Amino acid sequence: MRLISYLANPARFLRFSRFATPACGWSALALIGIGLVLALYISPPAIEHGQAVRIMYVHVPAAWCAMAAYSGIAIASLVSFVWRHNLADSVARSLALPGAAFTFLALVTGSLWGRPAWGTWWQWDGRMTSVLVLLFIYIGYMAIWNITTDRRQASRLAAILAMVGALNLPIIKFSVNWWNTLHQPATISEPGAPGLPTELLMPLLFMALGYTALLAWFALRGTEAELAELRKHRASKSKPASVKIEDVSS
Amino acid sequence: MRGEPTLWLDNVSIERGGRPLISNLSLELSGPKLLWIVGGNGIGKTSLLRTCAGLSRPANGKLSWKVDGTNIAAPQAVGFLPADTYSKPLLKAREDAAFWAADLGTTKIGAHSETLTQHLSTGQGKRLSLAKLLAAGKPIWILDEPLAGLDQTGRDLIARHLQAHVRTGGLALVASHAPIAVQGIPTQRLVLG
Amino acid sequence: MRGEPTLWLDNVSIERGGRPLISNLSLELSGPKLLWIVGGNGIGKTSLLRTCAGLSRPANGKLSWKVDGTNIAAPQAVGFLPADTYSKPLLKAREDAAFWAADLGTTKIGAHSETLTQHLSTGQGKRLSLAKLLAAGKPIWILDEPLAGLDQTGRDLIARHLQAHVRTGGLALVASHAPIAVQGIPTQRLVLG
Amino acid sequence: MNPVYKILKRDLIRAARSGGSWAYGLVFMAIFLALCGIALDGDLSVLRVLGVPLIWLAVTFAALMSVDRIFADDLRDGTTGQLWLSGVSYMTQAVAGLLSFVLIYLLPLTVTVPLWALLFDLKGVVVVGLVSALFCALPSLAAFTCLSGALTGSQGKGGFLAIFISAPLLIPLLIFGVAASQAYPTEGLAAVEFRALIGLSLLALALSIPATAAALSVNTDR
Amino acid sequence: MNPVYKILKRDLIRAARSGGSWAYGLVFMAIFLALCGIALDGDLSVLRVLGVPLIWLAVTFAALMSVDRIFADDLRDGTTGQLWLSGVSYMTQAVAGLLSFVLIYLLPLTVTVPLWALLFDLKGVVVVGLVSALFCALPSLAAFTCLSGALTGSQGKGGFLAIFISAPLLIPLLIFGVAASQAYPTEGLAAVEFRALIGLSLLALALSIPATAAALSVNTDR
Ligand code: HEM
Ligand SMILES: Nc1ncnc2c1ncn2[C@@H]1O[C@H](COP(=O)(O)OP(=O)(O)OP(=O)(O)O)[C@@H](O)[C@H]1O
Ligand SMILES: Nc1ncnc2c1ncn2[C@@H]1O[C@H](COP(=O)(O)OP(=O)(O)OP(=O)(O)O)[C@@H](O)[C@H]1O
Ligand SMILES: [Mg+2]
Ligand SMILES: [Mg+2]
Repeated sequence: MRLISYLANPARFLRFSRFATPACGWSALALIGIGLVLALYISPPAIEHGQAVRIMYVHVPAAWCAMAAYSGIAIASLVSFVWRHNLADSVARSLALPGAAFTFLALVTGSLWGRPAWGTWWQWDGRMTSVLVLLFIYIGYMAIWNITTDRRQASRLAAILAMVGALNLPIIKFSVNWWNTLHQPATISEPGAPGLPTELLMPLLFMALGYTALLAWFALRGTEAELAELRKHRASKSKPASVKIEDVSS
Repeated sequence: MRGEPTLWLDNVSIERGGRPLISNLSLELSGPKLLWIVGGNGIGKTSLLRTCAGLSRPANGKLSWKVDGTNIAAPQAVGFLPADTYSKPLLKAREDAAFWAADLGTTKIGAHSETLTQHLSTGQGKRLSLAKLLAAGKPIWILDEPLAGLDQTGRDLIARHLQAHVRTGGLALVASHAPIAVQGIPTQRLVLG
Repeated sequence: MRGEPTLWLDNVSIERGGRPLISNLSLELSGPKLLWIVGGNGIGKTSLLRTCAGLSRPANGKLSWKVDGTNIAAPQAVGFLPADTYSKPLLKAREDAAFWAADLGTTKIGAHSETLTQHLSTGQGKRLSLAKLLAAGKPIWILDEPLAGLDQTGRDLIARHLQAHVRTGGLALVASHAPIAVQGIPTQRLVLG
Repeated sequence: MNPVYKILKRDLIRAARSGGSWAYGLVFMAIFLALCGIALDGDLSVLRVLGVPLIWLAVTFAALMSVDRIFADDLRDGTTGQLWLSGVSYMTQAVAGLLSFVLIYLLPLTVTVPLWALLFDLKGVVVVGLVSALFCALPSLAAFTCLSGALTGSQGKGGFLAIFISAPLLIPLLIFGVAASQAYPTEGLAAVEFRALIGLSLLALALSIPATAAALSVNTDR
Repeated sequence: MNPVYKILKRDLIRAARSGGSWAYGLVFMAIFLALCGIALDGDLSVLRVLGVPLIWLAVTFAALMSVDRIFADDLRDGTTGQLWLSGVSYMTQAVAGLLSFVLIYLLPLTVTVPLWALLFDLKGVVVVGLVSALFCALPSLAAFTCLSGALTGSQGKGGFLAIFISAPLLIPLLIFGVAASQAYPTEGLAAVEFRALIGLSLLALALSIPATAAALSVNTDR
């Protein structure tokens, strides 16, 4: 929180992001690269899933990051709505695209995995449906940004949608418990759950960290771009009107 | 005689589409007074009025509305006459007026009470809006181009009502390209340019 | 100098909502001339103008448009400036003008070419409509409240263009509550009332 | 006079004069359900199974199709701002809009459900379950639809965007609604799905009304 | 410059700037079909049967929902009359409106049908039949929709009237369309239903364009 209020100043933010942005970008590349190598060549196939388990290394972190990105959007939206902070909605806005992409990835890999695992591409169970809903919310969120011509207005409207849409997050999380359907309940992320063997966990961890770095890169870069835009605008500003008051004799 | 209304602008800046229209305007206006706002097309009169009415937020700065020195909210203080009508199509003039508790007689369009509002002529539409403003009975009037589209009797009507409003202590902000000629009330002119 | 345009009304009656506004009006108007139409709100000026432009059918009677004595269709003869704008939201002023082959420079709003038309101010919208009228180059101009919402330079612009139009043989019908002051051209006034 | 009542009255008059635009949803439902019937070749055994979900679907879509009729007009011509100036808070306007939406668009749909049920040869108890579930879901259906109406209102291009925004919120409703209707014949109103529906409705109202009010206030600012 | 081309260009710009409102037909379809899937509980055997008619229905409704986007704006702000004065006949305006409707709203719907077909697990040959039938029906779909758009245009209360006007015209289209799609796997393009569809399309164009022009001219008069 202190970091956030520290960075809320644009100048300080730019100083921070000059290092942070490339750092995030490169580490994302490296982590995902290592993760992919581990996942595709080094880790063994799982007992019950066979080679299809490799999908997991893409699927699970994508699903996590989809939710993480949305949580980020929701929190940033709250900040921007309540305290009218411009940087916050830049962050929220730039998280939307990668978030939507991860959601899409989770859906596609999930349904690719579903074919060998459950014998179907798609079922309307709670988990899948709520993730699909998340994708819709992402698209709606981006659409509001695109459709509204006034930036101030767009940010507030989008923030309202983001905050209401946050209702979907617990639904995604707990859908597997509420409706016990096809999708397996949390095994990795639940404390006290059985967990995975390390050789399966390692690539997963790399991928998850890599995705997270990628998210951070998007958020930082989007905010930078927004600030640059703002500065360019300032530079090309026309002059405001002069104001003069005089008495009129009637 | 109502209490004396005050409109207070503290360092207000207005932007539209990223372009600054008005910057750092500080003003204290209090009734009884007519403030006539003039300036070329697109200079920012409408934007200023909407901000003063509390309908738009300024990019910067603060506004407050007071009566007899105590702060009140904009909805209690301000009546706004926009340049375009806001009557609902498919309602008869009578019904639309009743919704705002307005009386068509006050602006001499009683004869058209059964006409659907979308069939009213330009001037009749303006008169309908004016009737609504009069019915609201607010201490601060904000009028955007009140004379546009009105015939001579309509313009006289506006002048008379403005006069009565200011005489009873009211404050009026009027943006108009046509001269606002009102006899015997304190008038100031705010020139944007 | 173009051919001399004539607008011919033969026993024209106009009704709105079953109420007769104008009955059995016969007129022959030919350029060069400015016809200033006046009358109270709701008397039927707009209805008359729309009829003269061929946009509304009269309840009775006939109209014809001629240039140098030969009948032509309304679309060849008439340019119409309505009281409200007809620019398309979501288009930039530049694009909207280009659609009608109009030039924003002619009415001095070239600086706003990148603004979406729904964000133009009242007067800027009017100027855009005017630019479209000028681009069409028709021999008969029909203008409904051309001065409403315009600042002083805008009004001068209209006067100058009207003058030039009539000087080159054109015919202009103008309904306006504000006085249409144009120097040195033959002007008639049609009073409805 | 109470402002909510005034707004309701105004909207009712306008709806009555609009050449039946309020019936749009009904017509959609009729065509949709008739076509589904035709498509399924009038096979009653299939129809009886599909009846409940298809009717739920029709109601949801009919509601969605009226989204841009709620606040758009008022936002576009400035009435929302004028109402605010006349002392009607955005919250009150949100409530009034919601109520008038329910009265004009949703109620006719719900009330005529037994009629459409005939098409599918549904049994009496199933119809009762269906209608009760619909009534429980009505508030959240209206709340979400209103919210998206307010969010997209003044853009003059509401329609599809509004659908797009509210549909994801409506999917869970649909799932619970169908489940509740199907649980009724065996478990009655005590079925857990009914409680879920009512819970969802209360939640939806609690969330949507302030959000709608906020969206209205943002959209008034120009 | 050719006026039809000019109008098309203008409408394409507007569509592109409207935050993707042209795509909302697609979204409508996606959501509609997804919701159908949910309501039908993802039962593939039912979905496979309902797939073709539901997709037809979705296309038709997506088209109908755009009815008031065709001529309404131009009629309401007086552009139609101004275009007429600038020498663009009502007939030309009708053709331009029809073309821009097809380009902006219908084509994206038709082109993406194979995608939606996946949802219903339809076989390749069925999809080909479906798409060919849709293309044959496109002109009449557009023609009917345009006509009702022009008829109801300036009233600002299109909805019900539009659906009512176009529904009787569209129902035969739907019936033939579904029949043609279903006949394709066995009979190919030679199926009599295809000829019926094409005939209907030609007839619809021949009837609707002059009727649309007439409706435009009537609605310009105020
Ligand atoms: C389209 C279909 C699918 C979707 C939308 C989906 C969605 C998700 C989501 C959102 C999560 C994160 C849950 C959390 O953090 O609590 C997740 C985790 C997971 N998914 Fe899927 N999934 C799909 C298909 C599958 C399939 C077919 C399998 C394998 C049989 C699978 C296995 C897993 C596993 C093992 C996890 C990790 C659970 C944990 O320990 O947290 N998913 N999925
Ligand atoms: N969203 C926007 N983007 C760009 N420019 C805008 C936007 N909204 C308004 N403007 C511009 O802001 C300026 C102020 O408009 P405003 O309506 O306040 O002018 P006005 O003084 O009332 O003019 P008029 O005399 O014509 O009524 C105009 O130049 C207009 O083009
Ligand atoms: N469909 C209708 N039903 C009833 N009355 C109508 C209808 N359409 C128009 N009117 C009436 O016809 C009259 C003529 O309107 P018109 O717009 O021609 O007046 P105008 O002279 O231009 O007035 P203004 O000076 O206000 O612009 C008005 O009184 C209007 O109320
Ligand atoms: Mg103005
Ligand atoms: Mg008029």
